[in-house]
Amino acid sequence: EEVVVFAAASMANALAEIEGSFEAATGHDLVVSLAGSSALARQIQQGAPADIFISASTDWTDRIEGDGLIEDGSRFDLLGNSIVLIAFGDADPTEIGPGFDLARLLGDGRLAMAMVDSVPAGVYGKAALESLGIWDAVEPQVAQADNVRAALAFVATGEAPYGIVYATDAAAEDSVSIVGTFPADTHPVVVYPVVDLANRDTPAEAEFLDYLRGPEARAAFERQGFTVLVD
Amino acid sequence: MLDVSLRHDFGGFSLDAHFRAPAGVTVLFGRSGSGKTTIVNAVAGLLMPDAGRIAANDWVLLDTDAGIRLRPHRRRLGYIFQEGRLFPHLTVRQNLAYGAWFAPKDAAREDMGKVVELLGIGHLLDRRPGALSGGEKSRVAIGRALLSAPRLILADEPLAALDEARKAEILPYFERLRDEVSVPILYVSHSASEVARLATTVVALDAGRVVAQGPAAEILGDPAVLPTGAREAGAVLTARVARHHDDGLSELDAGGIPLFLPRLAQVPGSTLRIRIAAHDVILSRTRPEGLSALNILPGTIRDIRPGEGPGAIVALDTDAGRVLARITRRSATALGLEAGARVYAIIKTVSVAASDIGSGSTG
Amino acid sequence: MLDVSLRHDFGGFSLDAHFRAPAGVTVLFGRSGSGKTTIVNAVAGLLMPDAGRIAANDWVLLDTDAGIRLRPHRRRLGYIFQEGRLFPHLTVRQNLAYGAWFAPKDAAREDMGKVVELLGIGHLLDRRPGALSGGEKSRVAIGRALLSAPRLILADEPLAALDEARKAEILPYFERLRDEVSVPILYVSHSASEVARLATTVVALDAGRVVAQGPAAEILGDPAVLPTGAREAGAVLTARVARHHDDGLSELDAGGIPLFLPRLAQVPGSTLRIRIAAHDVILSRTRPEGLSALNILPGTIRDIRPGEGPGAIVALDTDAGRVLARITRRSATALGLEAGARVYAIIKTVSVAASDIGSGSTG
Amino acid sequence: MTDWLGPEEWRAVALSLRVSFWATLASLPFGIFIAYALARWSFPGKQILNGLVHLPLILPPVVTGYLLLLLLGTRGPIGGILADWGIVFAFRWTGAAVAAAVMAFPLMVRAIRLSIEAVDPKLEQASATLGASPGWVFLTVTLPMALPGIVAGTILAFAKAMGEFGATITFVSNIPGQTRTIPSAIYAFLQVPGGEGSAMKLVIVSIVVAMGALFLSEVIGRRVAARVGGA
Amino acid sequence: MTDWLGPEEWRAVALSLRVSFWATLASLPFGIFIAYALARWSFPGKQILNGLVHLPLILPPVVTGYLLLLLLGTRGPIGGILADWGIVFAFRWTGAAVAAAVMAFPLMVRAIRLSIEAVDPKLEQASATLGASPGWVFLTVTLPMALPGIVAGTILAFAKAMGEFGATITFVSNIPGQTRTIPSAIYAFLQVPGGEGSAMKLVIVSIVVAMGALFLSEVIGRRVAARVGGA
Ligand SMILES: Nc1ncnc2c1ncn2[C@@H]1O[C@H](COP(=O)(O)OP(=O)(O)OP(=O)(O)O)[C@@H](O)[C@H]1O
Ligand SMILES: Nc1ncnc2c1ncn2[C@@H]1O[C@H](COP(=O)(O)OP(=O)(O)OP(=O)(O)O)[C@@H](O)[C@H]1O
Ligand SMILES: [Mg+2]
Ligand SMILES: [Mg+2]
Repeated sequence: EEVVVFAAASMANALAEIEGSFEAATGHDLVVSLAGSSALARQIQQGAPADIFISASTDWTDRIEGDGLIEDGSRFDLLGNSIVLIAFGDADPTEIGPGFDLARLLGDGRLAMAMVDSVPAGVYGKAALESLGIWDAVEPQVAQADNVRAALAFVATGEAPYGIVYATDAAAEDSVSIVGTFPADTHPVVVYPVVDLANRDTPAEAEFLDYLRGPEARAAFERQGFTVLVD
Repeated sequence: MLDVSLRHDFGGFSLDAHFRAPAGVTVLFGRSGSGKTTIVNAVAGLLMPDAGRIAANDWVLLDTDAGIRLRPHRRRLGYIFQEGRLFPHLTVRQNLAYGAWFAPKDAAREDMGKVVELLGIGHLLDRRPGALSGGEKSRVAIGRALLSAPRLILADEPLAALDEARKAEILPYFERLRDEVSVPILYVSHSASEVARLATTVVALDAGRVVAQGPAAEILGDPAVLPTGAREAGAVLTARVARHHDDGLSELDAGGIPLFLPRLAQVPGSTLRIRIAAHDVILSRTRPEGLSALNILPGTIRDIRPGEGPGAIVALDTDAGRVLARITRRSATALGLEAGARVYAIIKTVSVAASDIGSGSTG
Repeated sequence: MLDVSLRHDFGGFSLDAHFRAPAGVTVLFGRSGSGKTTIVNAVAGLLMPDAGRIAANDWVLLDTDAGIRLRPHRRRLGYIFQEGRLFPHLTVRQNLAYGAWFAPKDAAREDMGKVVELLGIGHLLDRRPGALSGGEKSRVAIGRALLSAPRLILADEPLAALDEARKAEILPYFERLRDEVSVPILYVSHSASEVARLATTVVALDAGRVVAQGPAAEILGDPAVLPTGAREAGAVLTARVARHHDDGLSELDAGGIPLFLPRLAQVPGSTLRIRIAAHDVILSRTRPEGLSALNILPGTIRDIRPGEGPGAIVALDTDAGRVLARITRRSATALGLEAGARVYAIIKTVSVAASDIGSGSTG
Repeated sequence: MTDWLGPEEWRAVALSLRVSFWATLASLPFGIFIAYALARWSFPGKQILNGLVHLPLILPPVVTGYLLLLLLGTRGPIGGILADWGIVFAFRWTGAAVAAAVMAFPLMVRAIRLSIEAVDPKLEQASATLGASPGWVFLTVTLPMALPGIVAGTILAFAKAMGEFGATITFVSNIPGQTRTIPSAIYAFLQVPGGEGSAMKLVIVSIVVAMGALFLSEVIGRRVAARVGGA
Repeated sequence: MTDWLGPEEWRAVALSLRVSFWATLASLPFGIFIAYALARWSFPGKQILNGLVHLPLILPPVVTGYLLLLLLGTRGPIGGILADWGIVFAFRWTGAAVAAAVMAFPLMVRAIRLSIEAVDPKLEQASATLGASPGWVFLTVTLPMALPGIVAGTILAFAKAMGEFGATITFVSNIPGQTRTIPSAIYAFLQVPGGEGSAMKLVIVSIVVAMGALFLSEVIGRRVAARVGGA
């Protein structure tokens, strides 16, 4: 049987691993469509044949839920992530806290972020900077990318000296180093909510949702640097 | 029957031409820019005149008043364009065959092989127009039009790019179309000898107006209406082939008077038209002796019209028909020529070029 | 001096032509497809022949052996193309002015106004080529080439699309270029009278080979080498204008013999070339009387060459020079003509067309 | 991934070829028709048609994809009607082909239109006098003479279809085997750490394919031009 | 947003116009040159040049943007050299123009090339015999005769530049006033639930602008064609 999962593109690696083991374990066929959460959500609104939706942010899930497109009670937060400040090349790790003078650090360089009003990583980053009281100082120097990976690329190529990305992305890139992690209380929690969509119901869906909570999935997610929020 | 009445304004040039021509070849004659191609385009349907009516044998192609405007492809024309307009992406063979695709299956059709041979383009069939010489293109364009089984042929200076020898080969073909196939032909030409041979009717144009029209003999005999001047004046005689002689001459009978011409292809008994250019005729008061010229026609002077410059056109009635002679006024005075005088017209056998002899027609 | 030696293979057509012509107008004469345009294109540099050498007055345009291949724009040519090739995006005026932009500032330059008037294109200056008639395009193309201050003029059938009257107006202009401006001219033509008037040298081509070359008088006098046949044979006489008469005739002196021609523009004393077509000459054993023909030249028969068909070409030496007469063999026999016999050549005044009279030259 | 490319990637390559091929082929008749109409006719609304054709070029691809989703989705006004007839584009490879075709259409039309405009109307007139009705004139003169532009336009459209991403992923998502074309696969790879290598391989494949098509079109174009060469 | 469009949006519109205008204008000479070379010369590597020109069409825009970042970034092989001369593209509107130009280039070249190929070489020959050197032949015959295609290519490129998103944001990010073009702004709106309305306004603006350009090009094209009309 086929299970169609619409998932935020940043989960590609983890889902690729899980797909293999899930199919081997259950004999079902897992089909994963990876795109930006907004695109996926809109497609679901337009009747996409998806069974499961894993978003990178809560607001699109809220929207789907508001439209009555999800199975009641099926929503749960699967993964968490943290956001970090990265620098091109080697950098001294610093504690990020109130009074952190990011503006001085930047000089006239750019701070690469995902879009601060629309892409989740950017929204979280902006919230963190605001709660630290340094947003206004650095705002003119923010270079916004359409996704986290593009923001990372700016730093990785040295185009921007600093950037704010997910910890999962920062870990895998050799040419950047993590300056510091934004304290979890400076921004809304980074969560990846999972929902079962209310179009059709098959046993396979349930099996997959269970599998996501299971140990194999946990291991796969953790290998990619995610925090698994279910137990 | 071709009935054409057109008004069109180009801004800078206005056409206002009306003529009605009997069956056969209607030649449009006139200087460069006088509107010949414009008329032909209107007949072809490529130009929509401001107002007008065009009919061929009661078949109305255009009547702006009645709102009839036949589309070009319904007119079944063989248009030989002044600039060739061969299809560059097709071979010569395909160009030639093009019109036949669209002709009704039962249309009278020329034989491809025959036309190809006539035009001398057999060795070019597999080439594309890009690799043809100027004259070769003209010939293919002629072939393409002839092979489309047309109900009306439009020929816009079809022979201009050809040498005399090739012209002499192709002209008889148009005559055959006129006489045997009886396709009406609207023909544009600058050449008086082409006109004389082919024309049933000549329409002389100047600046978009018809300045004269009528049978070829009449128009060509009147230097005043000839747009190209007195140089082209001449008479057209009708004669019957009497016999062919062994020394390469053919003897004709023109109203009882023998005429000797270079050997003709026509069989004895057939009727011919012969153009005698006025400048080729010498007049004598006495029957001349010891001259190399073989044809001597006695006649009576009908009138003497002063021509341009030092010349005069003497029209004389002979048993063979009206003959024109262009001589100097000085000679006319010296010989004491006047209306009613008896004179002899002397015409060299070889003065009558092959291109001036056409096979018989209604003209 | 024009020195051309070319070999080129098109596959299906091979050109192997060599000729050397003195200053003046060199006319390429030959049937359609004989290679005329190909030669002109090679001289222009538009066709790179397989091998060859082209030089004009020691100025080497091409020498494949020496590796010299002057690019077309360095050749300073006025090429009048067979197909016009006007620039469609430029007005007539801009087309005419085009060549002058690139000519050296000190080059001898024709006057625009004069050329425009000569060609009768004054009213077309602001139009684009798309709105011109066929003959108008030809005339603009001629003007464009003439106004580019060329060192060599290439004219590929420049007058083919024009009527006789217009031709007669434009021909003298080429003569002037030849005689006064002394631009070498390579001229393609099918018309014997154009050839006779203009040619210093005639190069007769057939199937890509030079079959005859020499002074115009010589080539045109030999029907055997004339690709277009005996019809075009004729003699070229040189004469001096003696006086103009009041009755519209001009009297010329050709080696002491008076010739009467329709009024000429040249002043008394100037020298002319006159083509006397062989088919326009009548021979008589006795001095004829009472004839309308004004010009009678006594002479001695030099030889009689049988021509094509029933004709023969009689060459006779007169005081005016060599005159050719094309008569029937029957007449020759009847008159008992043979080499050495004394005869009179009779030439009508009006037989000599304006297009057959050229202003004097080295020919 | 035992091989140079894994089976997933080969599927993407095969799909991209199929999508681009059909997108190009199916839009060609429309492209020729509209190009001809724009080149030779004048009719009310011509400028609007012209604008509509160009729209996909002007709009960000995401917007085009979104509009397609709204119009042709199973709940869309057109998609709904088509769905009743059993024609479904949403989340099928056919939908990917539609997206690619729409995005490539302006390029195709422009190229063909330019070539049609370059055909000398005098030749079309000559054809008409020889008895060819407008349809035959088009088929026997205009079309063959415009062939270089048609080939160019087709190949341009094919190349564009091969590279189309934004509209495709927004309209039909990124479902392996159905709508995951090469660009979508590249996107997925680029969204996760360490995916660059795999992405590069797919980039190379698409370059090779497109260069092949381009080379072919040059050869055809040269042959056609040689035939038509010089009037 | 007191007005119909907020100041932010107007900035994006102004920037898009500036970027597209300069992208088109600056690439025009190159476009004409390369189109001419491809149309009329044969030289070794011609197919490679042709392929290179088409590359941005074939590759997903993100990849093109990424390659631009690698090449033209301040630390890139070309960007480094340019930076020494004081020419910096990164995060500047000039970089956005470069990205737009690169993406639009294949369209421009194709259109111009087709038009140049349609110019009868016999007219160029005639020009040469009249003394025009190859450069003058080009300027006085080829160029004016190819004008319809040049206009078409230019407008096509302008339209494409107005719609360019993927490569631009990947190469120069999304900095208000510097690199936030209309498409970037639209994208940002579309990322958040409920942003469709604001996005639509910008979509309308870009449609209006591009239609205006298109209409202009039609008028120019018709005038040019009327001049050249019929040889
Ligand atoms: N590109 C080509 N490829 C093959 N054959 C050609 C090519 N161009 C010309 N020819 C052939 O070469 C021969 C000579 O052509 P050319 O144009 O020189 O003739 P021409 O003497 O000018 O004839 P015309 O009086 O008809 O213009 C012709 O038979 C023609 O078919
Ligand atoms: N499209 C046009 N716009 C304006 N004037 C035109 C147009 N086409 C032709 N003319 C003018 O109309 C007149 C007649 O042209 P037409 O082509 O009928 O002449 P023609 O008698 O065929 O001359 P030719 O013997 O030179 O071919 C010319 O003066 C020409 O300049
Ligand atoms: Mg005409
Ligand atoms: Mg020729």
